[in-house]
Amino acid sequence: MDNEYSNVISSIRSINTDESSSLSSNTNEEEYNHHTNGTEAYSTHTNGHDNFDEDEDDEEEITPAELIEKLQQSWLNEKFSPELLEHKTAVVECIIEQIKHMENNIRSAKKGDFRIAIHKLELDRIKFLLYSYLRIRIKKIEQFASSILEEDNRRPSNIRSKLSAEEYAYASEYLKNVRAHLTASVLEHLPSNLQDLNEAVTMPRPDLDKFVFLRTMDNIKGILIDDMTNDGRNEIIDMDKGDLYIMRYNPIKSYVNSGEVQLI
Amino acid sequence: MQSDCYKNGYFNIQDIMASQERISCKFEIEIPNMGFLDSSSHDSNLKVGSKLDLPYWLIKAIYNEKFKFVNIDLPKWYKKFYHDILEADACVVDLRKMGPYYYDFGVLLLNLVETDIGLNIAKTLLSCFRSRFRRIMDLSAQTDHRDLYRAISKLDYTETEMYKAGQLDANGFIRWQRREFCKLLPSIIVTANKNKRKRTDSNGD
Amino acid sequence: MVFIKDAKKEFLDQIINKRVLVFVHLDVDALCSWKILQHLLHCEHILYSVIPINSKQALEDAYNQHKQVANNIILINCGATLDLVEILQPPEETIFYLIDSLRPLEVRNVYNGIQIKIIVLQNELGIEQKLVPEYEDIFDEEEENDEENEEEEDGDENLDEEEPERNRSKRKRFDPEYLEKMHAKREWESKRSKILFEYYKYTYHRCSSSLVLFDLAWKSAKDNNDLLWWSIIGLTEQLINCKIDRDIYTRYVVELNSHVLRHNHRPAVNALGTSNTNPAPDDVSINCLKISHLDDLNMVLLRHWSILESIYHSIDLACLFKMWTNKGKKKLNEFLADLGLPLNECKQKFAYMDSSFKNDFKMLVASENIKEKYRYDENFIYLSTFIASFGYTNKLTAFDMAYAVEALMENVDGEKNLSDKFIEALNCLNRENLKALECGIETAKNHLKKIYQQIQNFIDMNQIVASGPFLQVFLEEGSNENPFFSQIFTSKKLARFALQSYLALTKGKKVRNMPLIVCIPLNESNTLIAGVPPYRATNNTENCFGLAFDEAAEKTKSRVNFSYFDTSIIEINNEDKSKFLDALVAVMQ
Amino acid sequence: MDNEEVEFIAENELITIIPNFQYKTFYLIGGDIGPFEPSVPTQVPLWLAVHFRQRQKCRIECPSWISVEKLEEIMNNEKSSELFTQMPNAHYMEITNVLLNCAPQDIPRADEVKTLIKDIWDLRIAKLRSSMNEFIKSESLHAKVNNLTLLEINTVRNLLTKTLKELHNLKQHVPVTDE
Repeated sequence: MDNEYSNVISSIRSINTDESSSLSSNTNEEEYNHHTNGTEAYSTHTNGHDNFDEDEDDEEEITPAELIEKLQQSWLNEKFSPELLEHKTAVVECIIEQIKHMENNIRSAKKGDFRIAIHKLELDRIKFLLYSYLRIRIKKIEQFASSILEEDNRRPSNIRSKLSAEEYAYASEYLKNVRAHLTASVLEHLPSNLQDLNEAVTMPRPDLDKFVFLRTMDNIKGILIDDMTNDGRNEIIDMDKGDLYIMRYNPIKSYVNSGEVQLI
Repeated sequence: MQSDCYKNGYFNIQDIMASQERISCKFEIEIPNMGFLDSSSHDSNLKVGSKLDLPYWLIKAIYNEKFKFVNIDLPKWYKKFYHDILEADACVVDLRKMGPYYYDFGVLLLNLVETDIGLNIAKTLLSCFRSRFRRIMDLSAQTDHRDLYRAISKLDYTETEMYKAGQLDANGFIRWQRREFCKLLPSIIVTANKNKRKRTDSNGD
Repeated sequence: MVFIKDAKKEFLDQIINKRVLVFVHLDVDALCSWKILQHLLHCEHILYSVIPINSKQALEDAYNQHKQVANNIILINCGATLDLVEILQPPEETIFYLIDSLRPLEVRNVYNGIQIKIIVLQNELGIEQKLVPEYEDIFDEEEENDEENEEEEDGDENLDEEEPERNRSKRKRFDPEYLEKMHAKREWESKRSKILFEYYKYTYHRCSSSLVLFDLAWKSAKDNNDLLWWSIIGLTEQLINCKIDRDIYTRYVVELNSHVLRHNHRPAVNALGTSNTNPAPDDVSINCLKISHLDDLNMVLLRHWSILESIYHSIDLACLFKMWTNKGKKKLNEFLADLGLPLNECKQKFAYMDSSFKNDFKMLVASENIKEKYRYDENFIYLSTFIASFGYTNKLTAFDMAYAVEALMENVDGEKNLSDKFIEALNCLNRENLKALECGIETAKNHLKKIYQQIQNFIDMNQIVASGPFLQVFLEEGSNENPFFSQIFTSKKLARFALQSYLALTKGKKVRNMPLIVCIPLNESNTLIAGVPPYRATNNTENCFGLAFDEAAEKTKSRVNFSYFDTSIIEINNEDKSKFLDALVAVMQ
Repeated sequence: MDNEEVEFIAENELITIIPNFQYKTFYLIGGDIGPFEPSVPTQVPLWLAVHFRQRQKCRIECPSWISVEKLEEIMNNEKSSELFTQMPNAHYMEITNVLLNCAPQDIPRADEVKTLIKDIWDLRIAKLRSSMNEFIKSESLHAKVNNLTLLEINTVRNLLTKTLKELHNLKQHVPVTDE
């Protein structure tokens, strides 16, 4: 039975890159056969910036272990940043694929197999990460539905939307229901001139001045901070690799998306 | 500052309550048929010089540099006299008595007052907040808040929020150390209608 | 022969990926073995469901209810003496694994190779097999299959009532070869029934099932200190309920001691096991279980109440001083005075006595002059047992634990059903749950008080009366203690104490080796009768009442319900109680 | 963020165990777990080590830094240095807590280790609180907090972020120069 089990598992390693996700961990067959034991996952080359833009389909392998690492990082970022970050579609889809493979692999394995409990345990951990990540995003969408959608409509066509397809559908659906509910329950009974929801003022917006802890992943020069007092006196600081900081979210907003800064 | 007076959003209760605070002000001009506001006079319109306590949001909506229809009299907590007290030792002052929203209302007041008095208020608020922080941090580290009641009653609304956040951290750590998250407790719904289930059990067997 | 050779391979590995149904009898030894088995099942991720059982009827109902759940069924301390295949009519593929200390094993169980597997200690496999009669002289191949048969064996000779009915067949024609075959058959039959009679004559106990399971855990390298502690408690309970006698107990204690040293290689606790004056810098943290061997005083729950109370309620000492008479009480005070213990010290809780008395109390008790003055010897006053310390709580001996768990199991106040008692007793066993343990010890204390009080009544109104071959004692109708005394082990304990105290107080030689029967009215319609073997200092564990009750019931056709696994306890209808007892006298003659 | 989630992250740390069973490599998504030989130490993530330890399939080899001498040394530098010193492991508190709970027998002198860890923790938290106080009193609204572990951050996160938020609100109306 064991050999049958191992070639099933090797199918996980060589996930064929179907059209949806450019990210693939297709460590080819023969690399897998010479057992590289020890716990360091095989280090296939990954370029520094893991940009997962869909359109140009560069083949850059990333091992499942790094995949989980990325998921954990984006989970932490999403958890601490006040605003909705960019959706890591590639990572999420690849993780889902891995889980599916592992699950039908467990189903096919012999019932009393000693490894099943361990694989299940690991699957539960990864699922927890994934579900928590998606749940946090949905919570934010519900909180700032109108401002997210408004921003999404305003964005120029070449930048990717922050929301995944399903999230976009959910957000618009949610916003429609909230508006319908507010009008039905209150606004209808008010005199006509007050019936406008005037979302410009009342729309809840993410509070970008929230303070966050962060760790810099590599040296960053010239971050503008403290542009508070209106007489334009602001401070520029540099941060070197591996430092821990606590500061407002606003100054480092762009660095989080690009991965130079990791929220803790 | 696009909606400075609505700090964390339009529907934030704390802001709404803060802007409810009343300010006593003397009317500079006469306002036709608003006499009903001033209970002391029976005249239909509001005469010059009548003194009224108006809530902040009303004044904010109408009042601006050009149209000073009232003369604002600062609440006594924000006057010079109290600034010296706070300067002396902020920790013992009972901020809750001075209006539960001392800081928030103080910030809101800055919009109505001239810059120099405003600056003074803002500076006092800042130093008072800073000096009281240590006490709040130490208070919140104690997990049993029953015997702290006397100390907590001196905090204003914002400080109580900070105290609660500190409590959250402290309790979270204690619960983690006692590994209470390992115990899976039945959800309330189950325990709530436990007796109902028992009845079905009893007539079951 | 279907004893399991290697428990790990043939038992544990068989049920690895299957669902398992476990029936556990309600006694401390079974509870301890269940805790050990549960740990093993957890290690192997085996799905299980456990059901507490206290009578044969309960076993049948539970089995029928949960039949389809699993076809691997484990029975702990129940069912080994029943013909399971006959009673439960299991489907073909169900397999029963029996772990039971009660002997004699049902012959059909032993020889049913396919469906029933009996697990015993590996090194006792040989002895067990020799105990069971040979296959040939019980089952006769051609007799099973050829259906012709002649007259029934004589009634009383045939012992177990489930003997398959001989189907009647018409008599064959006479011819010499057939006659000669008939003669051989009859002679074989009588030999067979004699063997079976001899085999079923006495019910007795062998190695405790918790020890068997600990051995299994040890062989599969899954044993740890907790499992060892539970198997010690299981063994101690066997001694408390006189299932095994002292020398077998000491043999097993020596065996367990090797495991204890292996798991807790640390300096032994000091003599009295109370305070470890200079705590050796052992490296294990304080909140792990530490077990060590100790020769403790034969005084029940000594560390949990005063010396006086402890002596009152430990049966051997009470009989030694004849505590129920005033003379006895005076003798006890004199004994304590000899030991140099002021009376108010003895009335104080043992834990709070000042340490000077406490420490040398143990040595004093065994000093020479005291011993011959009160005529008792070393192994009367000392009992080798184990003591466990966990965290900063006070130390517990295996006896305290066994008493506490049993008290919780047989606790009558508060209408708790079987499974509540089962769970409560299990909680008391795991060491984190000190609250349950305290409550168990408290319950044990007032159980002992109740029994002492009842014995006092027996002696005062000398209700214990010798009638023919055995002594007899009746509890009066409707006393509110009856439900308490009608529990299985409490009734046996009451009977044993009554017998021992009676012997201590009366001179008569003839009465020396008489068994005793206690009759406890259950409700208006029937009473519980429990029989206890005659009290002999050494081996008083063999109980012949099982057989005797059988025959008496058959003779008098009285409505008797043999629902308990321990055949020496039966429930009988009130009307035919006297008729039954007379028949019993006849049988026992 | 709950402390349980911090512990969840800590459970990915690698730890050496001594298995008592024999099994070939198996391929988890998070990496390959080495072949198991009885009494041959191998590295596994902490969550797996605890899983095996509870099934009595292995003994946990105590990490090198969980020893009385090493911890005393850490304690002393922590006392002497003004700033936070570098901890031997980013999740030192969680790992010792998990190990002490599930396998106290595997850690030599477990009681002393427990007290030492608690002392180090209390020392750092006290230092953290006094530095928080100075930070609030200081002018700037950002600070470098090197060598702080995630659990320490988590125990002050709520209080510190909320306080700084309020401070930031108040400061918006006071030009820094006139302080």
